Amino acid sequence: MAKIVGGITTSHVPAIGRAIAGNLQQDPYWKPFFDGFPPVHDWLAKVKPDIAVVVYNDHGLNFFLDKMPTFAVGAAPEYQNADEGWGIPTLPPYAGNQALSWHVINELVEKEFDLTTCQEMLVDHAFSLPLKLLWPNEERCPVQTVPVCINTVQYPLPSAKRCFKLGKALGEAIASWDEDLRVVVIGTGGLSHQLDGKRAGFVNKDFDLAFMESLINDPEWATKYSIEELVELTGTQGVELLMWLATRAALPGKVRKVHANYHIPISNTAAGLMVMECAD
Amino acid sequence: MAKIVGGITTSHVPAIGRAIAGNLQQDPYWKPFFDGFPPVHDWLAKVKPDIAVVVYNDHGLNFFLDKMPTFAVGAAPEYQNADEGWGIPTLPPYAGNQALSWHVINELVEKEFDLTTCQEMLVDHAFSLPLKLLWPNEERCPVQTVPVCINTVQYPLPSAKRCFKLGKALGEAIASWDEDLRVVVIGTGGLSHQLDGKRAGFVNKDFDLAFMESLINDPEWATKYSIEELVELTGTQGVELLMWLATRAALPGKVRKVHANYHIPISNTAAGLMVMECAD
Amino acid sequence: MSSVRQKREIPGTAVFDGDLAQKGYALNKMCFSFNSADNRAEFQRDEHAYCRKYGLNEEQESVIRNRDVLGLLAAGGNVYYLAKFAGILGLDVQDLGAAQTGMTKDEFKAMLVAAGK
Amino acid sequence: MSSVRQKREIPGTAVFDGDLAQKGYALNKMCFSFNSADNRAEFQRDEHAYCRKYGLNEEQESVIRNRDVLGLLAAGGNVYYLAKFAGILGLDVQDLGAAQTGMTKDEFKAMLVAAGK
Ligand SMILES: [Fe+3]
Ligand SMILES: [Fe+3]
Repeated sequence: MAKIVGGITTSHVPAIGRAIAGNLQQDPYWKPFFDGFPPVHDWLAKVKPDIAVVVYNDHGLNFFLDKMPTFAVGAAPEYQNADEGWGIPTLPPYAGNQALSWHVINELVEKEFDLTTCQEMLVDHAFSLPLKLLWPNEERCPVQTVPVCINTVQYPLPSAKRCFKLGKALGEAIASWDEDLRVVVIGTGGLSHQLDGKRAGFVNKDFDLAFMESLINDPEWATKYSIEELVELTGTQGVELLMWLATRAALPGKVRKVHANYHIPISNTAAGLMVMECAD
Repeated sequence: MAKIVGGITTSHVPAIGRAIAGNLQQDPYWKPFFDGFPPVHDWLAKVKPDIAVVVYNDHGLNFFLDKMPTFAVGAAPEYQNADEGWGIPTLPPYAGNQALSWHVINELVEKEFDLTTCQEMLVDHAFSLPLKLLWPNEERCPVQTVPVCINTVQYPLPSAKRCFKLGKALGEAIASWDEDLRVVVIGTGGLSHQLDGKRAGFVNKDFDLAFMESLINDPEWATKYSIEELVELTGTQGVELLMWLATRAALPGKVRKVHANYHIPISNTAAGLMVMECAD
Repeated sequence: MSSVRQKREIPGTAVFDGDLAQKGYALNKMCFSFNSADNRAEFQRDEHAYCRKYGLNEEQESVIRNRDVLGLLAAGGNVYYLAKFAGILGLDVQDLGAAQTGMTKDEFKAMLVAAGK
Repeated sequence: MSSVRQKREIPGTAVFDGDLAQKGYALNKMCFSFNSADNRAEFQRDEHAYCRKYGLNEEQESVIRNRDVLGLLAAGGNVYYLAKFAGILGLDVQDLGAAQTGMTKDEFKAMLVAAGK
C-alpha cells in the first residue's frame, strides 16, 4: 500500500522564480526565505518520496473563466510549465503518475467530490517553484507528480470546511492505493497577502503564526472561518492558505512539526514554510 | 420569489435535428415521436415559463478530456450552438440569465457542490434540440436559459445519488431566487440506448417504463443503482437518465404527471418524454 | 497499473474509464478536432499527416484507416468523439451499430423496431 | 440584478465575484491572452485594435490606456489576469501595490518590511 510520509507547505510567488534565475539566494532580501529550505532538503533525503501530490491554485495559466473548476485533478503523463506573461523562466516538464491520478479521481468522485479531470494540463509557478525550492539541484524534478488544483480566482470559492474534506478524502485515496510508494503531499500558497485594492500590501503575522500552529495541534481550526472572513483576516490572496489546510487534512492522524520558517516580506507576501511528518 | 412550474424530460438525438430540418415530423418513422409534443406545447402555453434551467450532457462540443467537469453551470449572457461534426443545422443562440446563473452557482457551491463555472459555453444538440422541440415555431427560443451540464463522457460519472442531490439543491436554489420568475426545469437524455460495443442497439423498455413511473411516485428509486448497474440496465448512453433524475429532484414536493410519451426507436434510442407539474 | 476496485463486467460493453481514456487520448483529441469543418477537410486531404499531427500510435492510425469501429473503441476511442469521425464518413449511429454487431443496417434497424414491441 | 445573500464589506477589498466577473469578462479574456508572447507583441503594436478585438467597452479601454490599476479592478479586472498586463509594462506586484495605495514603491516596500517586525 502507498504510504504518506508527510506534508510540506510553502508560499509561492513568481518573484521566487526571478530570484532563483538570478542566483539571489544569499542576497540579504532573499536569504531569510531561502535559508528555510535546507532542513526540508534533509528531511526529503531521509523520507525519500516517490511521488508528490501537489495541492496548488492556478493563476490564469491553465484555467480561464470559460471553464473554471472548483477542484481539478491532473491525469496526464507529463505536465508542462509555460509562459505566464510575467517573464519568469519556464521550468522543465514534470512526470505524472497516471495510475495514482485515476485512483484518486475514482475515489474522490465516489465520495461525491465533483472533480474536473485534466488529461492535459499546464502547471504554473504555484506548482513549479515549490518543487524547484524542494529539489533545487536537479535539472528535472526527481519525483512523479499528481496535481490537485483548488480555485481561488473566481468566487464562490470552496469553503475552508470543504477544502478540509477534500484533503481528508485525498489522503484516504492515496493511502488506499495498492502500490508500495512513498507519497509526500505538498501544499502551496499564502500566507497572508493582498495584491489588489486599496488594502494592497496587507499582511497579518499574528493570524499566520496561529494558523501554522493550528495545523499541528488543531488542524480543523481554520475551518470555522468563512471565505470572506479569511479574506478579511489574511488578504485576497491570503486565502491560498486553503492549500495548506487541504494538505494537512490529507495527512492521516497526528503529525510532528519537523521544521517551520516564516518571513515577511517576499514580494508582497508573508512567506511561510512547514514540514509535517506523519506520526506512525 | 421564483417559482418552479414543473419539469419536462425528453430524449435528445442528433437525428432529431435532421428530421426537423427535413420536415419529417409526419413521416411514419418520426410521427410517433413528434406526436408526443403538442400536449407539451399546450402545457407550456398554460404555465408560461420565463426561464428554462436545462440539465443536459455535452457530447464533445464544449468540453474535452483536458478539462472534463463532473458538473458545469453556465453563467454567460448568451450560449451559442455550433458545428458538432455530424452535419445537423446550427440553431440560433440562446439568451442566458446571468443573475439566476450566479445565484444558482453561489448556492450550490455553498452546499458543497464543486462546480465548474462557464462564463462562455457552447451548447450542443442535447441543449438545442429539446428547446426546439418545445418551441418549434419560434425563430429563437423565447425563454432565457441556465445550462447545467452533467458528465456522461468520462468515467467516473457522478452517481445517481449525487445527481439527485444536485437536482434537489438546484431546485432549492431556484426557489430561493428573489425575482418573480416562472422557471421550468428541463432534463434531456436517455432513455435506454447503447451506441458503442458489441451490445450496440440495446434498449430496455421495461426498465424505462418503470423509471418513468418512479419519477412520479418514488423519485429516489433509481438512486439505488450504481452507475455500472445503470449502464448494464439501460446501455452506455442510457445512463443519460441522470438528467431526468436531477430534473425530477429539482421539483419540490409531489408532482402530477401531465403527459408522457414513449417510443422505440428513434435512431438507436428509446425515446421518452414526460411533463411533470409541481403540485402546489 | 494496479487498481483497488474490481471493475464490473458488462457483456458487450466497455465503459470509458481512466484506462481507456489514457490509452485513447491522442485519438480522441483528433476526433474532437473534427468539430471544425476546416479540420475535417484537412484530415480528408491527408489522413496520414493529420494522424501524425495528433500523435496517433500505429494501432490507432490503422483502425482509423480501416474504419474499424470495434478497433477504434479498443484503441481507447470514446464513442462521442468517434461519432464525429463517423460524420466525416457520412455514417450515422445506425451504421456504427450495424458495423459493431455484424448485422446489415436493415437488420440492425429491424432489431430496434422489434425491441419496441 | 437582485441577490439573496448580503455581501460582506471588507475595507479596501473587493472579492472577484459573479458581478465583477460578468462585468470584466472581455477585459480578463484579453489579459488571459497575454500568456502568449505573440499576443503581447500584437497588443503592443496596436493597443486600440487589440482592445477592440476582445470587445472591451470604453471604460475598460480607457483604464487600460491609463494604466489605472484601481480603475481596472473596478471595471471587472481580476488581479491574476491583470498581473499579466502589468508584466507587459514591466511592472511587478509591488509597483501595483504602490499605485493602488498612493505610496511610492519604496514606501510600499517599507510598509511590508515594517509589518514583519
Ligand atoms: Fe498565488
Ligand atoms: Fe446523448
